[in-house]
Amino acid sequence: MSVFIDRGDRVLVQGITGAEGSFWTKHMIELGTRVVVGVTPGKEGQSVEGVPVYHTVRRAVADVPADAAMLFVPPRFTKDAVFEALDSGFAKIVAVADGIPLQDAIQIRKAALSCGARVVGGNTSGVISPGLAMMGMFPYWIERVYRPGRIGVMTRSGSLTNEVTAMIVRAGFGVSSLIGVGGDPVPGARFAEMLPDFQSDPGTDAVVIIGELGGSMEEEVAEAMESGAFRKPVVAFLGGRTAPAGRRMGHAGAIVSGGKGSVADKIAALEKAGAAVADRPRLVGELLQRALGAASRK
Amino acid sequence: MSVFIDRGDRVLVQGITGAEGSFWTKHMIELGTRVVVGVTPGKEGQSVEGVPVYHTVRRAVADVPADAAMLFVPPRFTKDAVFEALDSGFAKIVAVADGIPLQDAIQIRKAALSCGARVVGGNTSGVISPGLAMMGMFPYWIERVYRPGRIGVMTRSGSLTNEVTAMIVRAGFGVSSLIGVGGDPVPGARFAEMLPDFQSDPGTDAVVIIGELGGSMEEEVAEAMESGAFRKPVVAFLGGRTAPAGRRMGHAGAIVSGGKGSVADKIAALEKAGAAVADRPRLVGELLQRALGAASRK
Amino acid sequence: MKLFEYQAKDAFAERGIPVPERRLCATPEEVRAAAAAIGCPCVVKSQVLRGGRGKAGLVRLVASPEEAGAYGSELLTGGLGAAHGVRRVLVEEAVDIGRELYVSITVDPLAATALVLACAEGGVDIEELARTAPERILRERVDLDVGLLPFQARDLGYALGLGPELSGSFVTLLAGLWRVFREKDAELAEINPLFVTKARGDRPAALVAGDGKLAIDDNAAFRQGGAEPSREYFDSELAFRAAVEGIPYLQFDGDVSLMCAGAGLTTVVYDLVNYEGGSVANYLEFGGPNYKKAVRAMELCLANDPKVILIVTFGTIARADVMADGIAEAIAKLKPRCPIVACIRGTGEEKAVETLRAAGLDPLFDTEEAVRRAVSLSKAPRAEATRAETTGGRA
Amino acid sequence: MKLFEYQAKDAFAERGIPVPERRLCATPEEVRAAAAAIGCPCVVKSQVLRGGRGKAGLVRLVASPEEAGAYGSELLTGGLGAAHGVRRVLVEEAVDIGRELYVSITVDPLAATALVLACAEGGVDIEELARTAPERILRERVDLDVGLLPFQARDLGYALGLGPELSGSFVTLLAGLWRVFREKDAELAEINPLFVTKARGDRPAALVAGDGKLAIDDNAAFRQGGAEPSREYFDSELAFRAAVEGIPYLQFDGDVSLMCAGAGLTTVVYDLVNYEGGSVANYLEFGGPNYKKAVRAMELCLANDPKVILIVTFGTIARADVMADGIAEAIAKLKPRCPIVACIRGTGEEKAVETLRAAGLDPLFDTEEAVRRAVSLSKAPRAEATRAETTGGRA
Repeated sequence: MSVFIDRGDRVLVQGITGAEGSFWTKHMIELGTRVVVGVTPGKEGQSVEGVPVYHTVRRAVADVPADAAMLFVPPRFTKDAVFEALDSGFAKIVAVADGIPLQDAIQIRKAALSCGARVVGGNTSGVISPGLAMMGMFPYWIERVYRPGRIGVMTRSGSLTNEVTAMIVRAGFGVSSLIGVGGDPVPGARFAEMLPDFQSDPGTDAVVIIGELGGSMEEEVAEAMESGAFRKPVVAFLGGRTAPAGRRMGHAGAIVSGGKGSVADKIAALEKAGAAVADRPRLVGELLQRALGAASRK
Repeated sequence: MSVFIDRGDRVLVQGITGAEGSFWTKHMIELGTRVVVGVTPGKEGQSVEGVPVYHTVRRAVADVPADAAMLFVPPRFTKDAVFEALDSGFAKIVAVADGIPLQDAIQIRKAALSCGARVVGGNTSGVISPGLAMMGMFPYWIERVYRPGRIGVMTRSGSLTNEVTAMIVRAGFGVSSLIGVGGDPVPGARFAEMLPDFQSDPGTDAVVIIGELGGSMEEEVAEAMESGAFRKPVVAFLGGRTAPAGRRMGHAGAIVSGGKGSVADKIAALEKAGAAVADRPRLVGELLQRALGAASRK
Repeated sequence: MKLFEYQAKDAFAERGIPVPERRLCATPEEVRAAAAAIGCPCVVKSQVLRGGRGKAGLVRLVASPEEAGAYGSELLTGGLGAAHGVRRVLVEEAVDIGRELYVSITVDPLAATALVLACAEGGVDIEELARTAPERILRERVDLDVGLLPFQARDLGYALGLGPELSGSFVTLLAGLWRVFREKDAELAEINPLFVTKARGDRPAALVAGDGKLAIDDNAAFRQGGAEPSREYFDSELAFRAAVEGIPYLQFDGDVSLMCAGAGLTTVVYDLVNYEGGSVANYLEFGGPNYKKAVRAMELCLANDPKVILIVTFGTIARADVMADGIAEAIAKLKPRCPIVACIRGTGEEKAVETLRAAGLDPLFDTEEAVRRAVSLSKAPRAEATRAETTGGRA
Repeated sequence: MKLFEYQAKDAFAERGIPVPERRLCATPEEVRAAAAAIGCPCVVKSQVLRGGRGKAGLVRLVASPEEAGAYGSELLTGGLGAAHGVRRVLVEEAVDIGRELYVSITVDPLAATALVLACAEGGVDIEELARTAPERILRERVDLDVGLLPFQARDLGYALGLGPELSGSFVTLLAGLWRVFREKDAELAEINPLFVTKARGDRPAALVAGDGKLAIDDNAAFRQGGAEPSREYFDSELAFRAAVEGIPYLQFDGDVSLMCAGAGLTTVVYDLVNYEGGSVANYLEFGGPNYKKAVRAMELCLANDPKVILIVTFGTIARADVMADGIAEAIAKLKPRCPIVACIRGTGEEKAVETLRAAGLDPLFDTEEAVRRAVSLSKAPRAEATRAETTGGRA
């Protein structure tokens, strides 16, 4: 079992002939992902790693049915590519582009919500279920980082992901599924929206969230825990505790806070809801050991 | 029983202080309609026929709950007024304005569909259930035209409505509910969308539709009859049989035909589906007598 | 309101749609000079609102400025042009045509979206094609708020059989046509034919709008800078005068002049006149916002010198008594020499009846009866009609 | 990117939002002349991007052109201005203030809409108010595609306690602010305070934008005519140079210069340096699109004369081997005199390790270990650090 993507899902790749698209298509297939068809306007008739390429998504799915769309498309074209995938009925879409205009991101998320689809990203490495399949760009071949296991991971940060999963593995665990919701202020899918999948996934014992300054996604996780909607142990890693107020460090998420979103607020909300919060990557492993020990004693 | 409006519905009137708004509010109340609150920006604190007036719909419904919104608002402001009513959750809206911009009308209908609301109009006299209540502008006091009875009526034409209902009454029948969907090319609600209400209304024995050149609303009624979704007798009146091709007579509906919409097409479709079609107002009464005779013989 | 080709092409060009080089001309000399400037062969196109200009001889490929000037004379000062009301002529570079496509944007009333129609065969009558071979028309719905998305245009481009380069151009062109549609509040924005030029040497094939049709929504005039109606948009002087008054009017050439209220009722009266063997002189809607304009309406009717004027209304807001007052005033002012049949009902009809009787009319209450009487009067010799007039317009 | 007040007000004025009469000045003489032209009393406002200008003495109501000129000197040529990086000054007519309101448009990431915020008390710190008295902030969600509808603005206007006249003005003003938000691809468009002027004689009360804040989305620069970053938007020369390179950079004044990949990881390394008792000289993200810019990044770091450079990455697309190559090149070119701690992992890390060793470094694999080593080096006397440099940068 896995969350979002497994070996049964037929994946369409938009932007498959580009440098990133073809490189990661090769790796997705090597991991075991069922990439069945690709799209790049103007390149119909070519193939990438044996995968046939079409001009448009409609032409592609008319010949080759697919379940999930993986977008290697530049940020300025991502809105169009997401709408193209939604138009063909895709309910699982991953967009990795870093630099999607904010107002495009709003329209992407709105369209996804109104179609009942999940759009993961942008500004993400994507999603992976180690040992099974991935939609995105993960160095799954580094064993000390992507060992298969029973810990779900959700992250707003690409660069912290490897750092934290390495600590999960070092503590003796592995990863069931990892969802990179992305570092943009308006991600297509939010932590709390993915929680039901982790709750119902028998392959996941606990979830690690890698949060950040700004926004309210961590608070929404706390709400889901308090309401009882999510009942598995949660370990949260939150960086930026010492960040000076009012300075914008990296990801744009922080600016759209509306008076909320400080790391201290997030930690308070999560701890109140029963999550264990780490402020160093190494602690994530230790807190997982404690949480799962406690859970198994129940 | 009635369709759309009856004495239980609490009606909010937008544009209540205008000349038409106040005149017809008086008549709606005199017929028995439960007009509870009105809206005209800048006029909060006034009252019309004892009905309190507010600046905005939200302010009105915060004080006085209502179920249906009646819009006496100029065409250029109708889109805003409809969205304002939808925003406050109204699912029954009547907009009488004649001259709503076409692209506004598209947006009105789209919003109505996505809210699951019914917007009747524009370019209509509204809806009436003679003897009970009305939202709109009908000379209900003319007995030979608006006698209560058991015939449902739907019409695209304001001016033909009185003409045809007079013939229904002359033939010994009366009207259960009349819905003026309006003469615009993009009405908010369409004939076929109102049929389920007439089907389930125990007070309606048959439905008369007053159609027109252009568009496909009559064909949609035929489809509903053929699919079995609508099973009561239908008498259709269709004017414009001798209209010269390519000339635009009156209502704009005809231009958006896309190769369909001739009166001959409509008559063929309706007759094939089992409707009786009249090309003179007088025949409507006769065909009703025949249809209901036949129905009662079943 | 339909715009002329030259206006549509200006709107296209402003929004990046490729159109041929062109000049608008009002005199034969301008036509000659334009042909010389643009280079020959070039195309001389009458600016009229009717379709089928080619078949009517109103468009011609000319080989020289002299031929252009001569043809310009036929159109702008000669009988051919006069017969079709030609007032202006567009001189346009000749396009080296490889293929012709069709594309337009209109609305889908059922789905409540805009609708892009495209067809790999251009120059066609799209309504005819929709009837006979609907599968050859590509349809793409566009949410009015979200707007046309590039992928939609791209998919259409490939479906039209355009290659990667031209599909890219098609995306840009359709984005421009979308802006025309939205910004001009269009009911219809159409390019038919849309030319694909032949590739020549190092100049690749390209898209060019061969013709342009743009119908603007009159209801949106208030936000479109609302131009006054201009004579050139109308078939006849009377239709133009009616439009200035805001009165819906169509010119016919029969005997019964209609002065009725409401589009539906007027159309039905038109039918009934025909059913009864009569013929219509004009269609005129004297209702809605115009119900107080009886004098102007009757003036328009009388300009046709009809055998009879037939007034049928059944008004609510357009109150019967107010209309009757207007009719009485019109009779007093205009002293019509033809008989008038009046069937005026609705709000205030009791008072209306009195007014009409006072004005010498014999008001009826049944539409069909009124039509029968009008048709019968229209078939009577003028003498009888004149007699009726001497009795104060009583029919 | 935040724009200056004068730029925000220009964008407002172009879209029909009432703003005070104003002139932008770069010299004290211009300030004096502007004050004379506009009339005194008037307001002289430093154009800096920081908030709290009033408290910092960077805005002043002046009574005469002379006072304006003198204050202009303080700001444009004197110590006060220099301390805050003032380069331009806005001279603005004084508004006869009746009330102050707050209004802004930003986004609601959860609902995926735009969000209008309004408050009957202007001049406030809205983030502070959101925390302490959220019920005093009015919120109106706006669908980005549908746009702001007049009824939404009208309802806000009445809720702010504006009467019929001013509510009408508010509808127009907010429509203008909506256009600013959409057309400028804004992250935030804010008017704070929004003045309601006092009614005076026959001049009724009116709305005027007292201040303007406009933050533009850098990601949308490609469709915004994409201006190059300009020095005036940045606190420091280094921050400006980093922005020109597209490298995220923040200036601090500690000892450890961060040269890390990814916002999340860099922030955590910042935390860890603080947890371990060290201090940060600068925050620099050398990853994503910049992972091949090691030389430029290290140049920026060295400009701070740090005690140590700490490089931490865990890259996938930003390949470890490519980054290592860049670092080796940078060391060879720039010959850093301070020690370098490198912890470079991810795609191609085996090759990266070889490269770093060849460059004289001692690569680590654990972030916390790397931070501890860097902090410890940062506390060592310079002498030791210099020794490290003589061994080829080995830490």
